This record gives sequence, structure tokens and C-alpha cells, in this order.
Amino acid sequence: MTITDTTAPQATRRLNTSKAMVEAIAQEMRANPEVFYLGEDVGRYGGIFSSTTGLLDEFGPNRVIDTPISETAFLGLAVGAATEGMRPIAELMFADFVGVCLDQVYNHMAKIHFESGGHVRVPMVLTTAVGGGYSDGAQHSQTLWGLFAHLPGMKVVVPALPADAKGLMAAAIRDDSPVVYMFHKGVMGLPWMAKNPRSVDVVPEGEYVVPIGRANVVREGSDVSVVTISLSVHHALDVAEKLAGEGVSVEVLDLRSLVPLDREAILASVAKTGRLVAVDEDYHSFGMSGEVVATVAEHDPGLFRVAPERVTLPDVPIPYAHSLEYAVLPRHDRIEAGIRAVLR
Amino acid sequence: MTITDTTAPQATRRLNTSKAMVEAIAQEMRANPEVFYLGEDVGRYGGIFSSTTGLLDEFGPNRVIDTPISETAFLGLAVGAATEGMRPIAELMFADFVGVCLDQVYNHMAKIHFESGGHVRVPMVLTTAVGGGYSDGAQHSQTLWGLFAHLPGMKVVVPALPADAKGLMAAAIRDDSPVVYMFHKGVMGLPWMAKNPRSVDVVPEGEYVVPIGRANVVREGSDVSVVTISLSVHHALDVAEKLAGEGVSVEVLDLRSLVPLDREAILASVAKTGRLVAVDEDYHSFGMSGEVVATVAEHDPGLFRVAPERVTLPDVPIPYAHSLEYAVLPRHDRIEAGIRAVLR
Amino acid sequence: MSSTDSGPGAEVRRGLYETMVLCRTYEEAILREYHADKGPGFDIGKGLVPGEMHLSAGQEPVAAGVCAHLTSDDAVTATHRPHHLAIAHGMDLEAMTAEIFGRVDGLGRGRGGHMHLFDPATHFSCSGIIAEGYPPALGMAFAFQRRGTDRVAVAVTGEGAANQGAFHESLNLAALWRLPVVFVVEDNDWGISVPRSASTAVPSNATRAAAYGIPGERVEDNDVDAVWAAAGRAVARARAGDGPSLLEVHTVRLWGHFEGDAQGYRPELAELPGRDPIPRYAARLTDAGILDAAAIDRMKAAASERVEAAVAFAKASALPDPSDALDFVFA
Amino acid sequence: MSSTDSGPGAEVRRGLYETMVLCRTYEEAILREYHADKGPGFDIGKGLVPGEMHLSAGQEPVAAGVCAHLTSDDAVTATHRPHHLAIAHGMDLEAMTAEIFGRVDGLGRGRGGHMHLFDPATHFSCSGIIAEGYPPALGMAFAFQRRGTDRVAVAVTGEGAANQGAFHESLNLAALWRLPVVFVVEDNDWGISVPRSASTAVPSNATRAAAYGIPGERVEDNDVDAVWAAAGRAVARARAGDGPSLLEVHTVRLWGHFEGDAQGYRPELAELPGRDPIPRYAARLTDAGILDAAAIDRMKAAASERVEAAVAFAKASALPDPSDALDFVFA
Ligand SMILES: Cc1ncc(C[n+]2csc(CCOP(=O)(O)OP(=O)(O)O)c2C)c(N)n1
Ligand SMILES: Cc1ncc(C[n+]2csc(CCOP(=O)(O)OP(=O)(O)O)c2C)c(N)n1
Ligand SMILES: [Mg+2]
Ligand SMILES: [Mg+2]
Repeated sequence: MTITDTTAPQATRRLNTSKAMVEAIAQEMRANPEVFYLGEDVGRYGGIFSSTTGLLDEFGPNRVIDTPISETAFLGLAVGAATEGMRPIAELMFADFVGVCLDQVYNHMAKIHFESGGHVRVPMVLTTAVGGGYSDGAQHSQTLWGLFAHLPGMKVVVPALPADAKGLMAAAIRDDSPVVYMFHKGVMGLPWMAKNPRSVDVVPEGEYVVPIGRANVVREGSDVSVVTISLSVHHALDVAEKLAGEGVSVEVLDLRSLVPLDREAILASVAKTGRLVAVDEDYHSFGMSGEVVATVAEHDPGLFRVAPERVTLPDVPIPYAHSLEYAVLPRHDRIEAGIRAVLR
Repeated sequence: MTITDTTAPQATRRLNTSKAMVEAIAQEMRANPEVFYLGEDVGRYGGIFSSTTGLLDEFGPNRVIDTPISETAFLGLAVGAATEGMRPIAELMFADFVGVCLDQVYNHMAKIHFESGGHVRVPMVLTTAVGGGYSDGAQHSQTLWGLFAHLPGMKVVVPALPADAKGLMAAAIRDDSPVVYMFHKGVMGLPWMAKNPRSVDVVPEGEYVVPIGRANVVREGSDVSVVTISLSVHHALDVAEKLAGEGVSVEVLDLRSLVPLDREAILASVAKTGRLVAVDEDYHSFGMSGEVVATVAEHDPGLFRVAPERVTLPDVPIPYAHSLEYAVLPRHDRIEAGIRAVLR
Repeated sequence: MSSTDSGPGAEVRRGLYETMVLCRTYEEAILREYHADKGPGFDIGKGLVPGEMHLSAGQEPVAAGVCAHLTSDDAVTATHRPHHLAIAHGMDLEAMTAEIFGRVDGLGRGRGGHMHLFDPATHFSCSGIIAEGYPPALGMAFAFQRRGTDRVAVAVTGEGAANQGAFHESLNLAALWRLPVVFVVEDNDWGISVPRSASTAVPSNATRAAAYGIPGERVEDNDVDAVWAAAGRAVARARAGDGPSLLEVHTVRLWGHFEGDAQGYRPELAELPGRDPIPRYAARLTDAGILDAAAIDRMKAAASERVEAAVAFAKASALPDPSDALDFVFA
Repeated sequence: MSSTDSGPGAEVRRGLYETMVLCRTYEEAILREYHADKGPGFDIGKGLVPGEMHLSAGQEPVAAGVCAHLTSDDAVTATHRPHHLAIAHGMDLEAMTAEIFGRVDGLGRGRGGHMHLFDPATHFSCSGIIAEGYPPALGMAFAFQRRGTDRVAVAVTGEGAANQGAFHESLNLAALWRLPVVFVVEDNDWGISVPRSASTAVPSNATRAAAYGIPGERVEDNDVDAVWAAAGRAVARARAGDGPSLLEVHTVRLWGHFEGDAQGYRPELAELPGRDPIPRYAARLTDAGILDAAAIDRMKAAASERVEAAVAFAKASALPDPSDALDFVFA
């Protein structure tokens, strides 16, 4: 975990991920009057997934703004305001809804800087909730980060742990390029979802910035590399702890951002272990898991001591029924099986 | 090339790709009154890229229907009509525009069959033009097939050659699942674009169906496998012919569809040659080229005698200026370089 | 239509009341089952009915008044809050409930859940994406029109959805092609925590019909008789081939946006019981001599019996087999 | 505003004419350069100016009449057909032309092309995606509003675009937040080959303003004086903090949708020369004694000189270096 701030963080205060994220937003809003937050139910409600709790009280309705259900209009508004030098944070309530507004995202937010030959900047953050695991069905459980990451011109950050949620948010707001900040509902530490111990952790107070584009070895190991992101980092750590008891040393690499993708970190880990399990809660094909595997193969297929495994959401819409959803999500059981498969 | 029709095709008649595509549509429309075509400028104009030339004259405005510029409404209309048993073909003029209507595509067209537990079918075809190479800029030159193929529930077919354009269209219209049919402007044989000799070829008359999901070895070879799709198939064949003169035997595999992806064909080819060049006019990362490489690596990284190459559109919006666009497109020069790189 | 202009007769009104009671009884049962096993605390992913749950209590007048004019050959597309419409349109309660419980005998064999009820028998569908249920209704109407039938499609959304692009595109296309669609907006004053005044630039969405040259009407006060009359006009117009209409109903969301919603943003919580349309309608029909206390009790009891049978059916249905999780991607 | 209600004075009218002439002269030059080297036959990817080319001949009254009320501090967002608006808004002709020629001295260093002209100096931008230039205009207006200025944003689309969802969402949001935006619809009767009657359910998009509670006006007959007056009212309203307006102008597309368009779908081709607004306005101003033949010639000559200088500048500018192709993805 990279700390770039000057004031030494206090190592004791623990926050859940949503509070860590909100703390970064509040600090940046205090520091820069051009930062504002808009989206559906981000005001009095505080964000359906607690992404803005308390911000309305501190900053008022001129800077924490509830919008109509008009994603194209308000994301486009953020794009335009950013080109005029403001620093908007626009929330798309669920990443699943990007289909109603993708054009503003990838043909405008992500392309204007390039099309202008670098003369226009679009310093905005697009925040959005991702992920399943609580039976919200096929239209409310997708991660879709592979879709965003495939389209050039926007950075894509996906924090897994509370401190990163803070530090990456600060970095995203300060970035002069558009940044998509994808928070998994399951890592937020919400009181009304399954409790996840890793969603509460020490979070530095004060200014805290994690540079975008650097993966993090959240657990060192020598037998197998689990390369993953978001909630799957939590699961992978759980599995790694369990397998440690059997004498298996699992390294867990949290990519933290998909764009830029820290290919060196992937290569370094696989060069060490020779065994790769790419774990991805996004759809299997044409996405992150393939990119991770290909990154190693095109560098040197000889790094693979055995064929790599991909533990992913298969290419199927996400089913509602708990028994079916848990069958397709990359959870502990399947991650463990993936690791065992490469340990042959 | 797989022929499933009963009447033996006449091997002499040559058509360009657009006429081959239109012929299949016309034949299916004659055979089935539930088939209709709708989209922008598909009537009197005949499709901006000649995807519907002549259809209005034969079938009239009740079956070949110009729509307002309301992609969400008319694609959704197609979805609803399909659920009622009609067989719509809806045209999205450029795949680049999918951002204004993606929701109907991936959250409705592609998911309804699954969400209904198989009780509702959505037998529709979404046709769309893709690709660059004629300086149409960042919003009119994308292929985006990686985006479509990443999202489950729709088949994605991408013909390269005239006969396949016909046979895959017939298969798409007859399929009881939604099929996205992506035609590259550069393979259509349009009179107002750079002439491409491979866009005119023998096309079987009469009923002709190419099953969806089977790749095609369009050129056999033993030294290198070029795995690709769409216009890049033409380029790869050109390069293969050139290198044959140097004694290099290049196999060219035309995937023809990304969903389903014919992984066996990829493995068979690379098992033979040990050398893979994945050529993709879509963006580099999180897309087709990574999936192709990963398919081999996860099966057996030992199949790679050398590290595979990916010749792709780098992760950059597509520039307007000819010199820049040709620098980023995977054209002959870069394909040849990719092949030479794996021949070390 | 003179028959609708003069308002519903006694028989129709009794039917409207009965439908509303069935809808409410259903939602009460789902409410009970939903919360039965979410604890300790509230974990949305737990229990026999996990996930988001959007209930329709208060909005029954819309469903009853509109669907009274439809047969199962007509189509209805609904939203994330679909139960009242599904029931009023005649969906099989057992298959519907089994779907909400995620069971193999559900409409979607447990794949869909409560926001994804697809019923070929009643041409009912819904979607969890705001306003995106409108466009498919155009296609159903298109198929009905092309086949020369007088069947209609009813497309329903909330007032919050009327600011989404799909709303505009759908109304324009339907008007242009004179499609037999009735667009219904359920104005319950709220889009989650955002009041209509913070989402919609005009007080009534009926105004927006003029932007498409079609009739627009707003029914105030959640009045089922008025909904019935206005919907009758709109449905008749569509059946006659005269094209679409827009009908907005000022209704009320008695409960939270979804279950678990504490509604801290909502000032008028205390007055909600007084705005419940069902006791109000019961009193009106009693005054008019159309119903009496005994009939009311009988209707409630009959509704309970049907609903509890459906719940029992759902609970008895098997859980989907995880090994089938990849089925039904392609036809 | 009484000043605009009484119509433009002589000085203003001379300026409007001059602007229209400059726009037309520009398009004539681009037309010439575009077709100069597309042969043999017509290959869209060939020549000094490759790619699609949407020219604005006939639509100059919109650009001149609207932009006359703006300074370079105000923003304009345009479409795939942006040249007349860019010129009337005061874009540097050399940087603009160099971009259209794909050169390093272009506004976008050759990355954008004619549909992607971004000019921080005049707060001008455009987009090739139908109606999607509207939403960013909201954000520019938002920034102007929040900073306490009286600057405005003008958002332009064609009549075909008015059936796209983004149109609806943008008008509602701007009305709701009283953003200083003027929405302009250039109704040239056609969206490529589709006539307005086959795309739009109402004869005038001005009607649609009522759906957002904002003023809507339609100017008939491509009349630049009337455009100037109506735009003046709308801009003044926006500057005064009274929110957005919608202005539709019935204009004419004298040439094809894009170059290479044979327009076989278009019945009124023969009558187009008579609908050219520039000679008509010249005659009107001559009748009014505001212009004479000599002044008209001088203006045309001056325009030609500026335009040819810009073309020469563009041609002299270097081609982008292929080795820089990956620059400018991130700031
Ligand atoms: C495109 C899209 N944006 C946002 C949401 C999240 N969302 C679900 S329901 C809702 C409020 C809908 O309000 P309204 O249309 O009035 O319907 P109601 O819930 O009041 O019945 C929102 C914002 C969504 N499902 N889809
Ligand atoms: C979302 C989207 N759909 C379709 C197109 C293709 N297209 C480009 S211009 C055009 C017609 C536009 O008509 P109108 O808005 O009237 O503008 P005009 O060309 O007449 O100036 C169409 C359909 C597009 N660029 N974007
Ligand atoms: Mg509502
Ligand atoms: Mg037009």
C-alpha cells in the first residue's frame, strides 16, 4: 500500500469502506470548491450504498445534488462542467444501468481529451456500485468492469479494502483524466448486507492518496498467484489463510485498477510462483481474466509451470435464486478449487 | 466453409459482401412473413452501408421500415415484437452508437430468455456496421465486438467473406436466440470505399446457411496461426500470400463468430503451428485478442513454441488523421511484423 | 366511450375493489415472508425471499382500474414494482410466487426474481431498468397491429421514469406509427428519495402528451373509478386503431421504496394511513350500497386464501439445482 | 427584450449577412478541397480531407442569427454538421481548417476531424453522436451559473435528433435547474433520408417546450432576422437567470446529408436553389438600402481571402507523426 501523504497516518482508526470513501470525498470537497457530487439519491438518502452519507449536511444541496433519473443528462452535465474546469463526481447508482448512458461515458467523457489533441481536459469521477451475491438478479448484480476497461480514455479503479477506497478516491478526484471508481456493494461494510470482516480496517486520517495504476500484493506467497480485484480479494485472502494451514503459500495480488493495468506486478508474481489463478466476478469471456492470463502468456508462456486457471462468472446472466447465484459467483469454494487445480 | 443447404450451390456467381448479405435477408423475408427489417435509412436509402439495397422495393414500407433516430425505442420495439413471435432485424447504423441503446441490447434482448427460465424467446437479429480505415474519427470507426461478446445472452457473428455474409445472415435470422451481426464497412465491397478484392467472391445461390459458432480455416498453413475476424481476415490472407513467397506457411483462422467462440479450432491450429498471432481491430485490452491467447494458455501453455503476439488497435481512441489512423489499425504491415516476431 | 364516461357500474366497482384487495393481500404476505428471516438485524441477501423488494401497497387503483379493460391477450409491461399489475392482469399466483421465492416452479424457474416476471400466458413482462419497459411494449403493440388484431399493450412506469430518454423515444415512436399502446405513469410523488418536484420540470406528465400529439390525462387523488374511466378511453382508442395515449395517475406509495427503506427523507409519513385507497373505496362502495361489511370480509378472506395457497405452493416448490445454473442462456 | 423585438438594425443585419457569407464561402472551399482528390471514382478515405463530410450550406441563418448574441465566453455545442456554428461563434479559421485537414496545427492536432472540433478559446465543442451534444452543454451552463456569471450555453441539434432520449433528458434537467441554456433545433426537414414526417410525431418541436414548462418558439422560412430576434429573447432570458428556452428554426439543407449523397430519396431537389437564404437576404438588404452590389462583392471577396488563407495554412501544416499516435489518451 503506497502512502504519498506527508503527515504520517495514524495507524489505529478503523473505518468501513464506505466511510473511508466518503472521507476522501469530504476532504477533497473541503479543499477544492470546484468538486461537487451529483446523482440519484445522493443527498438526503446518502447514496443507496452509503457512498455519500453525511455529505449533504456538510456541503449543502448546491454541492451534493440529487438528480432526476436521467443518467445521460447528468453524466453529460458532469462532462461539460469538467471541460469548464469543475471537478464533478457523478454517481451511476448501479454499473448495470450504464446501458442508458454509455454514450456519454465512452464517446464523450473518455474521448474528448484525445479528440481535442490534449487541449481539453475532463477531470471527473464516475462512481458506481457493482457486484452481486445478495439475489438482486440479472440487472442489478453485474460488475461490468471489463466493459469499462475495454474502452480507452478512462481510468478504472476498483478498491477492495477500506484504506484503498480512501486513497484511490482522493487520487481519482485529483486526476486530470476521467476516472471510473467502481465500488462493490459487498466491500462497503453496509449494515444491511452480509457482514464481511475485511470491509472494516485501519484507514489513515488526513490527506491520503494511493496512486492509480499500482497493484498491491495484499498477501505474499510462493506457491501460487491469485490475481484479482474487488470483493474477490477478500475471498482470496480468506482462502489463502485457510490453505496456509495446509502449508500452501498463496500470494494474493489486488490489481486495484484495471486501467492502467499493472502488468509488471502480474508478471513479477507469476515469475515467482509459476502458478496463476485469475479470479474475476465479471463475465468469463473477453474480459479481465483473459487479459491477465494473456499478459503472462505474451510475455513468456514459460512462466507457467502449469496451465493457469480462471475462476470467473461464467457467460450467463446472473440468476436470482440463491442456489444458482452462488453456483456462478467466484466465491471461496471455487477459488479454493482453482488454487488446488494449479497445485497439481 | 460449411454448407448445410440441400440444393448444391452454383459455384460461379460472384457477389460482393453487401449483396450477399441482402440476398439472405430477402430470401428469409420471402420465406417467412414474420421477418421484417427496421432502422435508420434502411428504406429508400438502402442502408448507409448497402445493408438493405432493394429490400424496400420488393417488400414495401411495412416490412422495410425507416425509423426515427431513436435507437432505444426501435431496438426495444424489436425485442418486444420478437417476444411475440415475430423475427425482427434491427439495424444500428454504426456499432459506435450502441451507447445510446445498450440497455435494450444487453439487459433486455440478451437477458429475457434467461430471466424467463427459457419460457420466452427473443428471435431477433441486430445488424450493425463496424470498423475504420477511412478517417471517420473516434466515434465512427470502432468495432466494439469485444464489448458485445463480453455480455452474455447474445450470439455475435462477424462475417469476413461474401459467402459467409450470406450464410451467417440466414442462420442468424433462423436462430431462436438474439444474434448480433456485425459487418465491417471495409468488407462490404462498397463502391465508395477502398476497393478490396476479397469483398467480391463466389456466393451460393438459393438457400445457404452457415452454422453459427464454427471457425473456418480460410488458409491452411503449418508455421504460424493467425487467428482473427472480419476485415483483418482479408489483410491476413494478403500477408499470408506474400509470405508464402518466402517459404513461410501461414494458417489463417477466421473465427466468424465470437459467441459462440470456437475454442477447439483455435487450439487445433495452435497445436499444429505452435505460433499464434491474434489479430484484432478492436481495442487491445480486455477483448478478443486476450481471450484468444488465454484460450490456448489455459488449455496448455506448452502449445506455445514462442510467446504469442497480439496485433490490435492499441488502447487509444481512433484518430482522424490518416497517418495516425493507419499507425494504430492492424493492417498488413503490423500483421506481417507480428508474424515475423513469432517466427524467431 | 359512453360506457366509461358514465363511470363504472356496481358490478365493475365490486370487481375493482376485489382486485385491489387481492393485490394488497398479496403484498402483505410478501412483506411478511420477506422480513420473516432477514435477521438478526436485516441482511438483504438472507431468507426465503432475498434481494431487493419493491412493494406496491397504495398503488392498487392503477392496476385495478387499468387492467379491468384488458384480457390476457393484451400485453402489460411493468417495472421494478410489478406485483399489483401482474395480479390485476391475471397472472397465475402460484407461478408468480414461486418465482419470487426463487423456485423451479416459478415463471422463470427461479432465474428472474420479483423484478423479472415474464408470463407468456398473459403477455406480461417487467424490467428493473427505469423506463426501459416502455420500448418492448411498442414491439408487442407492433405485432398486434401487424397481425390485424385489436389487442393492445399497456406500458407502465413511475413518474421518476418519465424523465428518462426511453420515455420520450417511446411516446414519439408510438404516436408516429399509431401503435396500440396505453402509456401509464404511476405518480407516487417519489423516485426513491427524490420528490417529483426535484425530478420533473412540469407538475403533470399529462402535459407531455402534447409533445407527441396524443391525448394525455391525469387522474388525481388515486381514484380507481376515475382511473377506470380514463383507462377505458385510452384502451378503446388503442383498440380502434387510433394510436397511443398517456395516462398519469396520482397515486401513493404507502410503504418504503424497497423493504428496509427507513424513509427518513419523507415528511408526510404520518398522514399515509389516511391516504390508503382501499378503506376509502370500501367506505365509498358501502355508502353507495354496493358492498357491506360482510362482503368486504368475504373478499378479504377469499383473497387471503388464494394468496396463502400461492405462498404454500412456492414454499413447497424445489430450489433450483445448482448444476443447472448455466441453462437457458440460448434458446 | 425590446431591442430584439423590434428586429435587427442595419448594422446588425449587415453583420448577419457577412457571417452567412463567410460560412458559405467556407463550405464551398471545403467542398472543393474534399472532392479534389477522391477519384478516380469516389473513395471516401482518400484525399487531403478524408472521411465523412457534413456541410451546412443553407443553414447559415441559424448560425448567424443565434451566435450574434454570444461572446467567446459563451459556449456552443454542435453536431456532426458544425462548421457554420463554429465560424459564426468566432472559431479561429486556421486552427479549424487544419483540424479538418488532419494536421498538427489543428484544434485537435489532427486527432478529431471535422465532427470533433474542440476550441477552449470559444468554448465550442461538437459530437458526431445524435443529440449527445446537448448534455455537455448543461454542464457548461452549470459551471457558468455556479460561478455567478451571466454566460450562457447554446446547444444545437437537428430535427431528427429531437427524437433521441438525450433531447428529452436535457430539456427537463435544464428547466428544473433553470440552467442558462438555449436549445436550438435546426429543422432542415431531413435526417439523412428520413423526412421529418417520418420521424417526428408533431409538426413543430417548439410544441415540446411545454413538456418542460419553458418557452418554445419556431422560426419559419429560414429567416435570419427572425432567428436573431427569437435567439435574442432566449439568450437574454438565460443571461437573466430565468432558465432555458427551445428555439426551432425551419431551415434548409441545400446539399446532401454528407458529401457523396446522391439524394435519390429527395423529391424537392430542383427547388432548392430558390430556397437559398443568402441571395434572398442579399436582395432584402439591397431593397432596404443596407447593402449594394459592391458591398456584397467586397464581403464575398473578404470572406474568400480569409477562407483561402485558412486552407493554405492547413495545407502548410505538418501531418501528424505516426509515432505520436498514442499520445493524449490521458491528461
Ligand atoms: C436507469 C435506471 N436508473 C436508476 C435506477 C434505480 N432506481 C430504481 S427504482 C428508482 C426510482 C423510480 O422512481 P419511479 O419511476 O417514480 O418509480 P417508483 O419506484 O416510485 O414506483 C430508481 C432511481 C434504475 N433501476 N434504472
Ligand atoms: C445516436 C446516433 N444515431 C444515428 C446516427 C447517424 N446519423 C448521423 S447524422 C443523422 C441524421 C441527423 O438528422 P438531424 O438531427 O436532422 O441533423 P441533420 O443531419 O439534418 O443536420 C444520423 C441518423 C448518429 N450519428 N448517432
Ligand atoms: Mg415514483
Ligand atoms: Mg435534419
